[in-house]
Amino acid sequence: MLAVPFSLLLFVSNGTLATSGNTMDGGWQFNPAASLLALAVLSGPLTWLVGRWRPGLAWVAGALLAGGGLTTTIVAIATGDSGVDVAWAPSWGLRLAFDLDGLARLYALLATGIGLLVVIYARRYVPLHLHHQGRDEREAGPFFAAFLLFMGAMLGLVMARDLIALFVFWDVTALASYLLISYDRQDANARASALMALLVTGISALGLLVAALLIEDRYGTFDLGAVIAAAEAGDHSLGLTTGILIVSAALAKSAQLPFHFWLPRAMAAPTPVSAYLHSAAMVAAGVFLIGRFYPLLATEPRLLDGLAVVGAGSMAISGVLATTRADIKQVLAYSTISQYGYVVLMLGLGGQGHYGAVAAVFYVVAHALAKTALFLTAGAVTEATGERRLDRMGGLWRSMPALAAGSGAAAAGLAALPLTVGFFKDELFFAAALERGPAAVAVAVGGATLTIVYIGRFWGGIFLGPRRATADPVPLALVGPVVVLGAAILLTGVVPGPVARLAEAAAAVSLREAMTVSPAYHLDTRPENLMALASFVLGGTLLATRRFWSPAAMGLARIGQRFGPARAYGRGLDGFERFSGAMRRVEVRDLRGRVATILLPAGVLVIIALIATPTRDAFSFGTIQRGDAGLVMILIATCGAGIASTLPRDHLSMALTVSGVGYCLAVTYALFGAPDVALVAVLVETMFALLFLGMLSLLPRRVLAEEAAEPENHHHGRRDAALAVIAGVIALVVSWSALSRPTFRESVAVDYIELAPDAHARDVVTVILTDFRGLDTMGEITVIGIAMLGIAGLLRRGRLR
Amino acid sequence: MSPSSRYQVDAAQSRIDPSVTTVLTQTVARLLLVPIFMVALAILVKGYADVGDGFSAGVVAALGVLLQDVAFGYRAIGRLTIVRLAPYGALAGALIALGVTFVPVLTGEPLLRHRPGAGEPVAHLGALELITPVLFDIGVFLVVFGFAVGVIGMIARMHPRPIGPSRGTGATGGDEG
Amino acid sequence: MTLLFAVAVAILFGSGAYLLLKHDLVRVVIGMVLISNAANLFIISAGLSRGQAPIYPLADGEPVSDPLVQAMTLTAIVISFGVAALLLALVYRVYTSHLSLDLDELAEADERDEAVRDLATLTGRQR
Amino acid sequence: MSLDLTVPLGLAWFAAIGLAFFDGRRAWAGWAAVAALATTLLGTVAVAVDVAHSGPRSVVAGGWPTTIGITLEADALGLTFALLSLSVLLVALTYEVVAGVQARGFPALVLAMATGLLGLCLTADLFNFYVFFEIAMVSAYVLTGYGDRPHQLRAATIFLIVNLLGSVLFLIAIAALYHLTGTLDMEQLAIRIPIVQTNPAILSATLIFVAFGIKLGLFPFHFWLAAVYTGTRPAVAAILSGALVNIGSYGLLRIGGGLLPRELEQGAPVLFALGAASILYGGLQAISCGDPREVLAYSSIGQAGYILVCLAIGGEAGYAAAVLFAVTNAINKTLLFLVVPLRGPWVAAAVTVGAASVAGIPPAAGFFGKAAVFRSTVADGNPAILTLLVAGSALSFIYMFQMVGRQDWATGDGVGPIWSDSHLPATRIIAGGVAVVVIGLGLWPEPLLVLSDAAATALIGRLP
Repeated sequence: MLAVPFSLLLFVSNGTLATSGNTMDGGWQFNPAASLLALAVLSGPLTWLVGRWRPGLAWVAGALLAGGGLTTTIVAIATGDSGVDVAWAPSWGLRLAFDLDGLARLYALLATGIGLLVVIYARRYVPLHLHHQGRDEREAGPFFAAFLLFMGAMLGLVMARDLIALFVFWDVTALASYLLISYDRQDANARASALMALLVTGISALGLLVAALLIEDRYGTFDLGAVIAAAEAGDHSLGLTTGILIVSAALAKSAQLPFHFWLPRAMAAPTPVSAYLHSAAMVAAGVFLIGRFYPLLATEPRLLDGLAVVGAGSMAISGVLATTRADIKQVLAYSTISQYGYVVLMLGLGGQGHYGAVAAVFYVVAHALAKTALFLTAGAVTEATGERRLDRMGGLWRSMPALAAGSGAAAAGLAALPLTVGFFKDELFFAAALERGPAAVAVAVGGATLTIVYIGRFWGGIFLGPRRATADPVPLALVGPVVVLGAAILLTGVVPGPVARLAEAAAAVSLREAMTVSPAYHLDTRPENLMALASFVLGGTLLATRRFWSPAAMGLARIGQRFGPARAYGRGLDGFERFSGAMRRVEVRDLRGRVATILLPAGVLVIIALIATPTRDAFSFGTIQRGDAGLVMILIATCGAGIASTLPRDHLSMALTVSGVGYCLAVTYALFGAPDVALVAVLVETMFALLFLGMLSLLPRRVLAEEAAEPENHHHGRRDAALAVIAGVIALVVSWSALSRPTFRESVAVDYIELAPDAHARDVVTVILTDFRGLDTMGEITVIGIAMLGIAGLLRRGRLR
Repeated sequence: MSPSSRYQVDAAQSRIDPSVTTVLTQTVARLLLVPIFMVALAILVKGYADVGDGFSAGVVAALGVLLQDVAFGYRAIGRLTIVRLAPYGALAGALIALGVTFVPVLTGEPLLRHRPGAGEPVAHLGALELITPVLFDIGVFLVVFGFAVGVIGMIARMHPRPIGPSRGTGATGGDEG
Repeated sequence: MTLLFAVAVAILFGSGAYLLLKHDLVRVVIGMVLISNAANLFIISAGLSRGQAPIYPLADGEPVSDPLVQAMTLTAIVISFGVAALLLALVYRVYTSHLSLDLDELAEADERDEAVRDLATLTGRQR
Repeated sequence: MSLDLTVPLGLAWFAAIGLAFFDGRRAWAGWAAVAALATTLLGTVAVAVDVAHSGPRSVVAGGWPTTIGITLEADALGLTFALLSLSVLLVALTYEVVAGVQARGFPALVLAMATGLLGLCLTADLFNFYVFFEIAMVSAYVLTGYGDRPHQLRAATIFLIVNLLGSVLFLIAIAALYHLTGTLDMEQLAIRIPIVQTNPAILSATLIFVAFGIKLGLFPFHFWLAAVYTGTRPAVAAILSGALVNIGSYGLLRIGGGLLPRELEQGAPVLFALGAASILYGGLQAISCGDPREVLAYSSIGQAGYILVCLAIGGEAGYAAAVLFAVTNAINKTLLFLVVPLRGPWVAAAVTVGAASVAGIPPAAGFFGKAAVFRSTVADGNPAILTLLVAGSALSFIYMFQMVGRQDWATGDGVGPIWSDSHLPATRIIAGGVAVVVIGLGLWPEPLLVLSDAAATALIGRLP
């Protein structure tokens, strides 16, 4: 990981950092995009190194980096667009092209701001967590490293303009979330959950990669800006396949149906992780991606309709499920799915000229504030009481008033009560729905109602009612961030302008046109207000009558467990494992099988090759000349000896027959006009026979006799014969086919014969061996030397003498 | 009981019976050694003019040494100095051949550039031409001879000592030297 | 002649392959030797000309045997010799460590090892 | 004056034989081997730099005319694989020297393998290719048994016999090609083969394919691979999977793509089918393996399929992708085989990096290997193959991260056994260094991309 700062230094020192958007000219100027990019790449590794050096300081590094990021983002919001554009991999036309535009600024603000709060919270939470699990406190270092890695990846992701760079950061978020969810390594459930999150988000991300490559194939560039420009110029449309791939990746990340199941499982992570990844960052990345590709996706209206359907479905189903969960973090997890269902629905509703995209980003901000606070509350409450189930808590407002107040504001924000920023998120949502007609309106009111029900149940279940658990005092650091967030929700509920400006700037990037929204309280009977009122009344009623309908909701939850995609995932993985296990059992494990599985497919390939090519005139029988009688005889003898060597039972006669083959071959070579080869063949055959007998003499005769006498399995016998025939056929077909061809007119052999006298020799073969092709001989004796080393190693532990 | 020690008992029972060696064969073997080396030398030297080269010469010479094993038994040849040093001879031979191959590179010529070059006059020493390919061939000879003799020697030293009062060094490969 | 050479190569190769499939390691070694022999015979028969030995003085008008395939065969013979010797030593070493030359028994030893490994490494399936 | 391209070869060769004289278990011998190999690598880098500036260089052994003497030629393709193989060998050798060499011949054998692989990448002569190939293979046979445990000996037996069969097939194919064309020089062969009748040419090509398929561990020729990779010591497994495997990919590229392009094209459907089978088979097998080394072994089978698919796609893009994938795959496997037996915080990080790289998750180098394969498939416009690759990639996610999740790499407390005989911090530093390289190449992939493009161009440019 050291290479990270190094490579960054490399391109910074090249002086090629291009800046844009800043007004000052001349001299060095502060480039927020470049600073954030540096943070994006360095945060994780730096924190890791600090953690390795002084585990106790890891959180300080994390807080400083997150704080720096936050400051930079705020500066960027004040100064406007900036960017970085450096060559990265010119061979592929890749550039480190990063734009800190409106969309990026909004998500960067969330990532760094909430990141900072969570780091401060985690500073106390993580040591406590480790303490409960009996782990070493020094293990906090890796936690902050992975956390900051995640934050960095988010920063890089939101700024990336180059599709490959975007994908890189996209996948790093998946990897970082894997590390964070599996932080409790000894917990098998945590590891399985981390794997699930990685598989769902990582495999769907492959679609994004393929989409990026398809886009490059179609538009000839990885630069998103250029692609969008080309698409707007009407050159090409995106293509439905590409669009579906992008949207699937985004929906999987945002935990929408049917990919939603990983998110509740991911609650196995320590609570600060849940607070950050699964409310403000990881799931936000999905809708961010849709926002980023919005101009392209909008070229395919069917995609947007699909988004709306998926969003509405996720919102409804997880909303209902959220009302049935007992574990407080599970309630929040399903709530997140449902809330992002809203966002996706809004994005689906909001094409050109519509409110949806603005509403969506506004919603993301409001939701992030509220949901983080609620998760942090859940963590603090669990820390104080040791409980995670709603039915074992209650009445905690007395012992934890500050927490109750902070999270009350957050719950109100999520429930869209007036005087919170949440009210406006729903107002915009309703406005977007109104543009699309009654069906959308009904869905919107239903969604808002569900939100009120489950969040009311959550907050009320913890803080109101009879007291069922005792709360130990919790450190201030676990309460402070909740209070800060609650205050922020109330503040922006009174002064929503800044949030609206941020949302407008972000939406302008998606919609490619400026949109203005002016959230304000209107005490009149405009439809939005009526819808809000309806949802309050409905929600309140449902909350009061929970006893009557909750069995039905539980039933739905059970059906979901029975037939839902989580089940499919589990079964799929099980199936893979079983299938794999079955394959392992049939995997060939003995040497003979291994040889057979080479001969058989090789035979099949040879036959295919034979059939696929014209065989007419390909084979000739050749002519037997007058002088060839001896050669014919000796070849027949060779064949006989070859077959004979497979027959004997005992090893000694086998050795003798195989030597016979060798000597027959030597005679063949001699008759062939190759006396050198014949000489060597005879000598080598003799030498090998000596070695063979020497080796046999080392083996006990009893073992040899037993081995030789042991009968071969009858079934094997037939198989062996068949495979031997196949092997013979391979050799026959290949050698006959090659030998049948009249040879090329000019052959290098003629040159060798002519040149031999020049090399001071009369024996052409020898001169080839020592001169023309001496390198072969050099190699050959090297092989002999290596074999000698090997034999020494095997027989004498390497000793040569 | 470890595998190797169990094996030793088996192998000891199955060793070649030393009584097959007789005084006559021993004498013949000794006497044959010199002519065999002569033949090997001839094959090596004449390689450029006639059948044969360093490789066959090496095998012939090795067979000559190994004839001793028929005569004296495996254990005896395991103790011969020439057998013990043979592997180093093989490596030295490889170094010689490698030298012939790569020394020309040092002078900026292509590898394996032999001296004297094509068409240049050659000094003779009897039938022997003084050209670098001969040196190369000597390297090959040494490698092959060293390999064959060395490996047989290794096998020979694997043979366990005869049952009964033992003499000599007979090692069984399992222990460190 | 062409077919005869091809058949001889095929028979040697086939016999070698047949021995490779036996459970006795010594037979496997012999099989390897036969297969190498088949390849060497094929290289020689792949020569582009057949006739007198390529040693000067050459008789005029008579074809000369292809010297290149002879050189190739020599190299191949030597390499296969070295490897066969190595294989022999390996077989011997396998015997001393398993006290068996039977491939079935070696496969059983493999399975035992694997069972031990699986027990030791499969700690908790992830779902 | 520029460095002669045979100097590194000679260096490695001298060192291999020179070191064989001495006991490699002594520390000085080990470090001498490391120094020799490092010098060889540096020399090869110097040659590569030279070639990058002034084009391919060649030399004919003995100063004879081409086709008479053996031509050695340094071009981008050969040098890419040479650099890769030498680097992997250097890392593995250093690792083992640090951990303590256990056999007398180990350093010499590694250098011998370096000689073989370097020669193989430099030679432009088909039979000479076989000879260097045998040098590398014989060293590998001996190295597989390194450690001398019963299972290592069994692995060596399997490895030797199966690969010897492959070598014989290759040898037969070479002889057949010589008979058909009357030359062994690759350049001449490439010119003459198109004139040869298809039937014998494609039969020889089939044998060559089988031979390299065995080396590469392609389905269905892979059955030796898992036992061997699992049985050998970590450094040897790294050598086999990171260096020796290059023979397969380089051979298929050089001989398939460079000499027999027509036959390669004719065989494309078969290559696609076998590639697909390999990807799915390796991936599926790897899922249920408990032993990380076995996971890696089956993963290698799957990865071989990717290379085959790239070859089948062919063209400059396909070959470049094959080179890139082969390079990243070799580095990944080296890293993982070396790091899997160790434990510690650095190890946990390195294992994650390696797993991410195999699964193709950025910013690990493996991402660009995967992306290159995907990209060439997208350009080829074959949705079925693209789907297959995505499926294979998904499988690699599953088995790699199941492997990561099964053990506690940071502490090793009670979870799984630790195989290493040595726990010296230095071995961890070496493994960590490879991990840094993997990340570094993932962050700055340009060298890899340039190299693979140049290699593909060199290959295509050679075609007549």
